[in-house]
Amino acid sequence: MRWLQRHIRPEQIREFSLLLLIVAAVLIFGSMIDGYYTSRTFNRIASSVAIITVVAVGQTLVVLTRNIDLAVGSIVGCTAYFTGAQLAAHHGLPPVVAVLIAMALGCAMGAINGALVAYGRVPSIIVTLGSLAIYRGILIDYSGARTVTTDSLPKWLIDLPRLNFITIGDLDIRAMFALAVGIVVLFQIGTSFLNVARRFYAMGSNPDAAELIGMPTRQIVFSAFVLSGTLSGLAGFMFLARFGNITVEAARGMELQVVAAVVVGGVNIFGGSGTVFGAMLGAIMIAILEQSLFRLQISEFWRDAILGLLILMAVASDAVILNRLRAIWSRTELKLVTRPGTGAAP
Amino acid sequence: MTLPPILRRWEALLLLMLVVIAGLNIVYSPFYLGVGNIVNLFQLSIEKIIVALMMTLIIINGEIDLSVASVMGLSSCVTAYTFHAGWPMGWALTAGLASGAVAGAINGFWIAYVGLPSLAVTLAGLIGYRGVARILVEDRAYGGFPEWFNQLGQQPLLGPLTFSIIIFLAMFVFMAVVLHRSAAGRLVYVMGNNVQAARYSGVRVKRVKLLLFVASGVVAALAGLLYSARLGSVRGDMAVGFELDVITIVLLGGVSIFGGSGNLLGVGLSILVILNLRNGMGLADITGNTQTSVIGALLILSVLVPNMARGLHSKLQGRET
Amino acid sequence: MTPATGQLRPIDTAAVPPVLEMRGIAKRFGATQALEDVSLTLRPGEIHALLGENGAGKSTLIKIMTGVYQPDRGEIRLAGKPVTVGSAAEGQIHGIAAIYQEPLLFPDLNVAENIFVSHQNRGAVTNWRQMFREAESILASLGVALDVRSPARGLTLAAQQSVEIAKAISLNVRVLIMDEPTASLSAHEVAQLFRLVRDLRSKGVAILFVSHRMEEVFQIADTVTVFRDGRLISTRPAAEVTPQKAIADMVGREMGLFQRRAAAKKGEKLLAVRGLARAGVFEGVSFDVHRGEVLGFAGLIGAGRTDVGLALFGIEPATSGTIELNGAAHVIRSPRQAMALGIAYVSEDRRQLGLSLPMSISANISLPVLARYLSRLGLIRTGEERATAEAFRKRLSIRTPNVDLAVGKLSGGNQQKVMLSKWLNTRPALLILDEPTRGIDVGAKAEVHAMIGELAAEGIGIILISSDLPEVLAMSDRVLVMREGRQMAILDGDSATSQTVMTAAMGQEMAA
Amino acid sequence: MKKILLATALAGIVALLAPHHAARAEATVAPGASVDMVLLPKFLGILPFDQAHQGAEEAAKELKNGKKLQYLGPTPENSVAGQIEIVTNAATQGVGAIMISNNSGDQIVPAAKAAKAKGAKVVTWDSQIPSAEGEDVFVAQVDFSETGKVMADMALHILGADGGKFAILSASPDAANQNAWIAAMKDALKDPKYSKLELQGIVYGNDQSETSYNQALAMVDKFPGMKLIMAPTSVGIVAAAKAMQDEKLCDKIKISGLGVPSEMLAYTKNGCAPEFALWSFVDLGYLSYYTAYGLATGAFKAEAGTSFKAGRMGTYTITKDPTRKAGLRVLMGPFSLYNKDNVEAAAK
Repeated sequence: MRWLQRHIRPEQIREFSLLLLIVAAVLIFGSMIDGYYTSRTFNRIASSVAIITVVAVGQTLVVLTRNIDLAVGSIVGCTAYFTGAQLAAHHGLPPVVAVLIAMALGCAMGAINGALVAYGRVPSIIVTLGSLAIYRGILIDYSGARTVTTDSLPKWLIDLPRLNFITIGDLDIRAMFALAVGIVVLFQIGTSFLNVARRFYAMGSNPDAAELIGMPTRQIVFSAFVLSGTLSGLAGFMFLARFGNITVEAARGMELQVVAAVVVGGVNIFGGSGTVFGAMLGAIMIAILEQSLFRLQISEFWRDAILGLLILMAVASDAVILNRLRAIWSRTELKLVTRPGTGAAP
Repeated sequence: MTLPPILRRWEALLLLMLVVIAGLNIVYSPFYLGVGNIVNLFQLSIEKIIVALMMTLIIINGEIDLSVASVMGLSSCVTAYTFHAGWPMGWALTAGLASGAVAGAINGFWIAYVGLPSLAVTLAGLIGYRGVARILVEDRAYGGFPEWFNQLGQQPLLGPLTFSIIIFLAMFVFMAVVLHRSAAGRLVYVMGNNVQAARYSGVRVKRVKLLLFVASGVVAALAGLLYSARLGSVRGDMAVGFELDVITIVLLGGVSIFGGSGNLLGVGLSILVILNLRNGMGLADITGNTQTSVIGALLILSVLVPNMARGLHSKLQGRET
Repeated sequence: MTPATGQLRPIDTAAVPPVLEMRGIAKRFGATQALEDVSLTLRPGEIHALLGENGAGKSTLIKIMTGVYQPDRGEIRLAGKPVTVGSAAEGQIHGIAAIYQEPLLFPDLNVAENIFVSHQNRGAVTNWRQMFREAESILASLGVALDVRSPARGLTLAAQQSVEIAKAISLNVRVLIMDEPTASLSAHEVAQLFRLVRDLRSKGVAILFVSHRMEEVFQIADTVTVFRDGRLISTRPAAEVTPQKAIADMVGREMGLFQRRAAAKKGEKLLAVRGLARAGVFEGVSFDVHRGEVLGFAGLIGAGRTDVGLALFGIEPATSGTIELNGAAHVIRSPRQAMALGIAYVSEDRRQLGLSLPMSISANISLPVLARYLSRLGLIRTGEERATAEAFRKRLSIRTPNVDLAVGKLSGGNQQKVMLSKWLNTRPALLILDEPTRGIDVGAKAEVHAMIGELAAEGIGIILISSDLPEVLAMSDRVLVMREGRQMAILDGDSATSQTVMTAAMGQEMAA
Repeated sequence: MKKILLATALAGIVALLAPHHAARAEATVAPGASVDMVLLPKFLGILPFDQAHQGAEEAAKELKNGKKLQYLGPTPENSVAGQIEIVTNAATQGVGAIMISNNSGDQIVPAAKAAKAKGAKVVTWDSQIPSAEGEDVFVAQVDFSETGKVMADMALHILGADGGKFAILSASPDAANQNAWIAAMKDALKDPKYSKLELQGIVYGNDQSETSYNQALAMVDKFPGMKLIMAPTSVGIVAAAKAMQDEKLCDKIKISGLGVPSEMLAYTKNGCAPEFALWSFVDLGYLSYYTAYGLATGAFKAEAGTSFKAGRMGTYTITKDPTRKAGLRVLMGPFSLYNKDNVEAAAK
């Protein structure tokens, strides 16, 4: 027990508990739905998770710094549409360039948000509530009500969602899912080991202290928004590839899905703690609930009510478990501290 | 920071915006000053601004309620469903209000007694309560309410004022008194500033928080019923997405999203600013997406410009901030 | 306490070239001249105490040294060369670090990372294994047993302080500024801290030490500088100063250290506690409090004194044992109930647990008994509220232009007086004071002490929880000593000395 | 866009849908009047509504209206409240006619009534006011009960004589026209002719591409044995087709419904969506404008039996709306059915 307590923190157990919840959910649904354990179920969940996850990674960084980015849905929609329009007009555009266009556009939109929050000192919820409306408004005007259609897009893009990264037995791991997982791994490692990225945690944990020890707090917040925008841009590209038909409505309301994933994934909404891996688990949890509920033979109209309930349960059980663990941990810590200097006391 | 104190006040800025917008409206639209138009200006957003009053208290308390629009839908659907199941209208309306109280109590329980973040709980409520409304009405639309109900929502009751507008005005006064003069209002602020200090002062913080969310549910339910009366019929998508407009109004009113500060005067002015802006743009034939973009920009600029002015000012004073 | 250990190793400060020189520093904020022509010299291996009341300019000087503020005039020389310290980061590069009264840790980062987080050149990648190892070895050298992997959230103030010191050590500082580092430490912890500080001194670090506790200053300092009203009043070797002299410099007049409170007439029994316990936190606490009596609670930080207070006040209710008030048994489950029984608890943490800083003085004072100020319609009678606040302002001489001012704008001492007013306003029979003088200056401290005496004389029973041992000894009729959640002894006024209390607090059982 | 009438088994039905010709004297619409007119789509940013706008502008030019046509719409998330606001503001400004593609069901009624009380003519197009209150006339693109038959016929045609299971992917549960069409289809299915067709359920994609796409995929799992997805929404049908194509399910599950040829081209050609239907939104806008202009200038009244000439589209008659309990309609028609033979030409 002591060893466990030394090496595993409650925060890690939180992710583990979410993982357990996911396994439990899969087992429960598996017993209720015929033919649940198929590669198709996996693919459904994996592909619907892929895009949300990429956005949720960016959102996690923003939330870590005690901010929130509600503009992500609009950024995904704008980049999907704009990149789609460019590809429709210039079929010869190399894939890499298309991805870069999407990311650059997302980056620019994120940078505007970030500049307003970090340097304009406007609370992030106000900035992103505003830019949520503004970006969408610009898209509606820019689009001229046209829809980007699948057949106007180059073939490589249309085939992208079906591209397999690797096939294990029955299981096709699609490239887009692999990409999302890759990004999670990259950012998980980055936020664990890169000193620059650890600043997101420090900044969100205690902004005053961060300022006092000379961290560039504004730059940190700014870069969180830029990364969130850039990842949303990448997600916009993935969105374009997956859905092909992009209207001005694209990804409307995605911000709520993303925030839900981040919250269920155990990222503290008040900053400072949580991981991108947790956010991905949150996205997976919600996708499993959504996809599985649909397949149960219940009315279409019951889904939202049950989904709301399950999200609440996920958050609540997670919080209760975590509180218990924290209490156990801090009790032992208290004992440690009440005997300060046991090692060297005279 | 040696700006004249009056200009430092958020409310002064809002008042200035209001004067400019109203001035432009008067100059550019001959229809603006009509009594009918002024009534319409309120009437078209009346439910949102009623909910905004209660949301002000919730945000000052340091919480947020994202589920209000879904509760509006829920109460409408409960009322419509029970009415069509043969209940008398009075009981159906009571059921609608009760559904709001229950929804608010559920939110409040998880937030106050279990300690979950309100953002997460009410996000689940946003999805879940809408879901319950959907279960009740499915793809149907319910109309055929008693004539008095529809008239209450649509016809003037007192002079040019409709029932909803009277409710709003009464609630505004009531909320202003509650928030700024009553013990309850004091506790809302104290808890928003420092919930621990409140607890250590013997404030029953859990109970206050629970009651606030119940009140929020009831007010949202009331607004939903007023909305049904105004529209004369009920569907499952009643008031979808209203929460963003409501929160926008409150934040533009100078209420800090972190709780503890803000007042109803600011929110009242913010309501007037947004309503007049929308009305003016509507009369100028400016479409929906431009309207929301303009309000989005206004929201950002209203915080950014004073910030920059302050920054510039202190730079001119030769001091670092 | 013998204020002599600091002078055991006198050094010839003039012989060593200074590491840091501040020359003619001035700083103005709006209408306030925070610092005027201040010159201060720190030498390697010197512990330099900085004394002054709150608002005397100590904090501003520290912030200029660490690069948080820029001086309007004057220069800073480091090892003889003029430098500008543009930011805290630059300060660190120059080898200047500060430890504050309230440690500035990152609660979500673990202990090790907190120690190394401000290292500018720790490379791009965190080597956790190495970091844990180094953190452990630094903490071990400090004689502190802390889990370096645990997040800083939930650490006690003393533990946080140790982390801050470890941080400074890891930075290889040349100048270490300690701004009231002992304010939240108990005597034992202070002793341990001083061992560390002397250790640093022998390594040639210059230490600027700010404290309100006079006996500590004279225990450890080599040089004493006194500030008043933004000016440097005197800098003298510690051996040439007495506490009385220093205080005279600070306040501009002579003043005694702690006046021993004249014992009030003991009234009838007010509170009887028997076998009180809260599972896993404290147990077996039994004591009486009489009207007009001050019962001191002494012990180390974390010994469970505050927890007993919280149990009596119903915040963290006791799980077993009995509480009798005026002869009637009560089970106290909530602060409201405790207040109804006439118990008031003045928290140790006025910023987090005590006051609503952005709200007015009068609103804070009326908060616990708001019901008293309601009209028949349920509205607050603000006039009456203000009148109450005015009365307390006079009675406790709270220094403020008016009672509508936000509490957050007051100095620490005045905030503490507002806290006291707030709870006196509940007209308590039993007043629990938890660290009532932590972090406030000498003048305010004396005022609070006088107030305690007055209240006891009025017949209020007082429980005084304090880590400031001389304070407990001077103020209390009897002293209850706790250690690791258990009651060790109750010492009578005469038998309570620093010797006996410390012995009990360190774990030697004694007969009560 | 070119319409092609198919001379298939549907020819008979299509004939029924053709314009009714003058029973009474035909009113002529005089150009040159100055009438403020507002064209109100369900929301902005969707192609069919822009096509309708284009048609209305064409009519405005022909009729030499001295006032500019206002094309005003709400944003999609604010459609109901936005439509009510626009109608109310238009009434305040005293416009002559408002043309509404109603997304608000009967909830628009009070606002529409108020507008009528202020003297505006209220013409609905594309999507009607279910109770017909507050509405002068509805310009119906096609006969709604026929829509049900057309969808049933397409389903039978695609699935063959043996029939099979199918499910519907609709817009939102609150879309009045979609609900009317689905109800009509359920009615039509009672005909023994369609006895082999089994409707498994209705699912909603909220007229959002991604939701519709995900719903279409989920339908595959939810409805075992499903052979066809019928999507009476231009957004849903494309999304469903793409979903089936992406999952390589086009052999097993076909797509049909109402769609825009330019968006459906690829799927019709590769066999994912062998057959679908639509009408011309340009014409719908054109006809709506003529109707509203005629009513507002007093050229004719909104009464059953009135005929009028609508420019290039010929003569139309106002009749009682047989698909609603009350209300008048102008029936445009006809359906155009698209398959791999004609879709390419229509997509141009």
